[in-house]
Amino acid sequence: MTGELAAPHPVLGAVVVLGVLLVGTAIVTTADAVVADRVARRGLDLRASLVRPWRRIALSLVRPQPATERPDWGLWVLAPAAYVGMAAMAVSVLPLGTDWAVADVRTGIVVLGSAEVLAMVAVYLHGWAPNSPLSLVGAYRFVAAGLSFLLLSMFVLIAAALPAESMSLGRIVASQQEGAWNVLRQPLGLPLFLVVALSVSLHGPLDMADGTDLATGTVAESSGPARLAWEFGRRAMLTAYALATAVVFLAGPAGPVLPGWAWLAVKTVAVAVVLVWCGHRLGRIGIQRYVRIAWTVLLPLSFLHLAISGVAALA
Amino acid sequence: MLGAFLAVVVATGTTMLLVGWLASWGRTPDPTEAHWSTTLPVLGGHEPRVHAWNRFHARYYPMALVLMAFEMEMMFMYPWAVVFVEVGGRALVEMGVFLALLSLGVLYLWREGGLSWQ
Amino acid sequence: MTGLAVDIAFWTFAVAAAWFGWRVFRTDSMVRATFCLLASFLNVGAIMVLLLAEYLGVAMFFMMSVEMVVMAIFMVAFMMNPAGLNPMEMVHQPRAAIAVGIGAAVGLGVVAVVADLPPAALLDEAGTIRALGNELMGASMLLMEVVGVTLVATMVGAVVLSSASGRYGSADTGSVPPLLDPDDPDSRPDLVSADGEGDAHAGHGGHGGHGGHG
Amino acid sequence: MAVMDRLRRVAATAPVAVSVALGHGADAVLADLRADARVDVTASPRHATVLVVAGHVPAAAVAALGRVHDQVPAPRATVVVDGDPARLDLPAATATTRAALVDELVRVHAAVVTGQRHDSPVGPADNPVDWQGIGPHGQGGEGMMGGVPWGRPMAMPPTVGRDGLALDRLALVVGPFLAVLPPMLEVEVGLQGDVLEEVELRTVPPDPHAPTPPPTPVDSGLVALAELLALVGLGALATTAARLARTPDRRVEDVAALRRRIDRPWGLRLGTDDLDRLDLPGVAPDPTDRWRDWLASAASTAVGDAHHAPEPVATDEVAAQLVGMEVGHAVLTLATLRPQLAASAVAPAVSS
Repeated sequence: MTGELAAPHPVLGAVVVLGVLLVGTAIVTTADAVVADRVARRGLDLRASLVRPWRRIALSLVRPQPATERPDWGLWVLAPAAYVGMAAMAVSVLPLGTDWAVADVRTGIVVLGSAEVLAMVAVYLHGWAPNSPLSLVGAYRFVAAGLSFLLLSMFVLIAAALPAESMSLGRIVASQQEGAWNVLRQPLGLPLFLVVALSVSLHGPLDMADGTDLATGTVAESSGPARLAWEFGRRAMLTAYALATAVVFLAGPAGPVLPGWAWLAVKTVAVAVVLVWCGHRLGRIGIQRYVRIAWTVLLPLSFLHLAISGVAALA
Repeated sequence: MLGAFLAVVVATGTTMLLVGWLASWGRTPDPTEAHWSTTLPVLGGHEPRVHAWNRFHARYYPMALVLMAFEMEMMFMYPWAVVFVEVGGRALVEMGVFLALLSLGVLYLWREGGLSWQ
Repeated sequence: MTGLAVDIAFWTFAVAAAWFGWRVFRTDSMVRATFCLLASFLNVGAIMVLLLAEYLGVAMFFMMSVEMVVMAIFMVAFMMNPAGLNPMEMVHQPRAAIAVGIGAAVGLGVVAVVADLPPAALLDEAGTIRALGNELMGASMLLMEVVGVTLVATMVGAVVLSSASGRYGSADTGSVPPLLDPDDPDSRPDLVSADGEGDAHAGHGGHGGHGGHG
Repeated sequence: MAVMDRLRRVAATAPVAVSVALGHGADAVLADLRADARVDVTASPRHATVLVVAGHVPAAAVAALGRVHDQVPAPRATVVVDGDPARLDLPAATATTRAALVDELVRVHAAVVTGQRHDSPVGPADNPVDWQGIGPHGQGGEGMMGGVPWGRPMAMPPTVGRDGLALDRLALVVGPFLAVLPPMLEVEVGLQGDVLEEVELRTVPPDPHAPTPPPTPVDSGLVALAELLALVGLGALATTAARLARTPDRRVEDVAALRRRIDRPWGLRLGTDDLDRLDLPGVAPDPTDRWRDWLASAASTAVGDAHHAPEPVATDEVAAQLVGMEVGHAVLTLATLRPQLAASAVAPAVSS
């Protein structure tokens, strides 16, 4: 296997990306509701757990978006659009089957990194736009976290590129099929990348922008479809990063018997469920502690990770 | 290669348009047309005295500045990763030296208390 | 993509880059200005991808996004009226600026037209990325390490200049704000130091009793 | 339009999104709402459909209540628990009892969503500050900082001379109905960035002739724990704590089980271990110890020991300790002082 991927027509590709995000969001939402009810020990009424989120979505759709005193409407609409757009960008460069991706970009991991940074821009704008103090604090808090986890994700993805000798995500999968899965030969990478996934998708315990301690921060002034768009973005981003985790560390579509896309889906859902479960059991960490740990513990760990991965790649 | 980027642009653009349409659904373009008392920002009952859009003094600015320099150097690492196996042990040592230099900067930031809120 | 499609894409990105660049100076909001500049850079990055400098283009997306976020933080921290709620003029000395801008555009355009550029695209099947990596690991190795040292100096300088805390106590210990009116010793404003103490009084010798708080 | 009608019918069956405005002595209602799966307690009134007013709301807080009421997006409705809507200047509100509350909420929510009910805003329709068209650019004044655009001045630094060295301080009063703060607490802050540079805490005392509330039928410590869990994003565990708080004959094993689930470095402590230690009389300095005390108290009342009412704290002493904290830290710190602050709202402590 060479890691060269076939690509569908761009329009079909866009439909596929949207489909992945919508299905992923549906699964994450359902998993979130089920895990929440399990953690709350609310009895085992699975049907209620499954139905409740869809009713909440219907409620969002019939509610209005009120104006604030003097918002920046343009940016307020752009922010969720850009945030979901960056999730779409990330999905478009990831392999979605054994030998195809929507876009087989040779600089895949850099595009993935760009999507992450532009998502940070979107979150900042979402907190800035409503002209509301709590939203603004949420936005700045997220930027502090974003500037810290950025380096971690760069190191982790660069380490994954070492054995693949390429920045293409297709090659990264191929190199894992030729050698061992990255989760085994780069053991520190997976936890580091999960930190990034939780942070960028604004999920607990690392949801710095939309924390309930700021009355939900950047989303505190949103209601109705606008809020639905933002919540869709968070779950779409979680989907995209669960997918990226499955591709980079769990060899994506590789596996026996089942077709590639099915293996990828199984691995992605498993990662997503772990992330959602973390959100319901781990308390939100304070931002100063987050920044301190990211720079003094996780960053040295990612240096170590790079060294281990480098030695492993040469061995 | 350009075809792949076209696919990225089409997928991203379509998604942004659709979500932008959803997010703009039912907005009141002119806030002065809305009932004024419904437009006050969420503060739990009090009117704000000033606009939230003020000079926001982010407390982590030394970290932001150091990150900028750090990230600029990180851009060298992507091409390095591609040729790493080809070049071999020399690449590992050279990047080790490079990263050791960078860590000096971060170490200094930490030592001066630049990671805590200013 | 064929030649015509590439041409259309190029002109779209070029016009968008210029338009967003113009918007930077026409909006009152610092945040809008910053991210218009980012949009302009993203379009330039897309043009670089069209020129088959794939890594450089994508790296432009990455770097400029980070840099514009940091720039937005500092713009909002330093500018009075960061959202442009009070209308204002974004440019200073507009006439001189227009003259310099036209001059620079013409100069760069002349260079682009008269320079002896290679007549055909240099296509590298393995991609420019590998070539870039080999360059960094080969002839430009020393250069890269020197850049590393320079950037460490940058980091240290940034921390020294900006950090309000430090190993030896608060950075503004003993500092005195300047007089608002050089001839009037009573015009010294109260300085609010970084740790929240407004204890310097007009005409006083500064923060004598600093550090008494926990 | 058939699609919208269909959506509305589905939306009417969704959990009721409520924003809770808490007066004095409303812990029981809050625990009821948190524990019930038919209700979502929102952190922001913008996410709510129905506003619930619970407990004794003093006359001094009625105007603030009106503003929160208007922040619930229209169409909206209000339900007042064991109180008089007319006294709260919310004439359209529904009055109900604690026992009938959730059923009433479900009914009112369905009426709002299907368009049968809409309580009008109670605040002014127009900006009381006249600014439009005044000044050279119509921003209500002159100069870069002089206007009152949209009726509000620009943030100004705390100094007289604006020389660019002193940064603006965002002066805010938050509360008394902000869901992230303990009830009936107003916090006046001067924010620089996200750090509190100036803090003043005020509780809104009950009206002088207010009826003495009956002893609360729920464990206030566990209600405080539920709120703290919700604040660190553990909403599901918060429902467990709230359910336990309103169980009249709770077993000590259930309290211990809850403690096992949250008292671990990666549980609730991930959020509270890093908070600043406090130096207040009668309060555990360690933030984690404060919520452990609630669990210990719940365990001891479960085996029949007498409940010890929390000692009030002096709000100015608490305020002094909050100076220099980041906003999120300050909110969590106040949440760990919830029982003490509730006590001092009724009987203020004298600063030592």
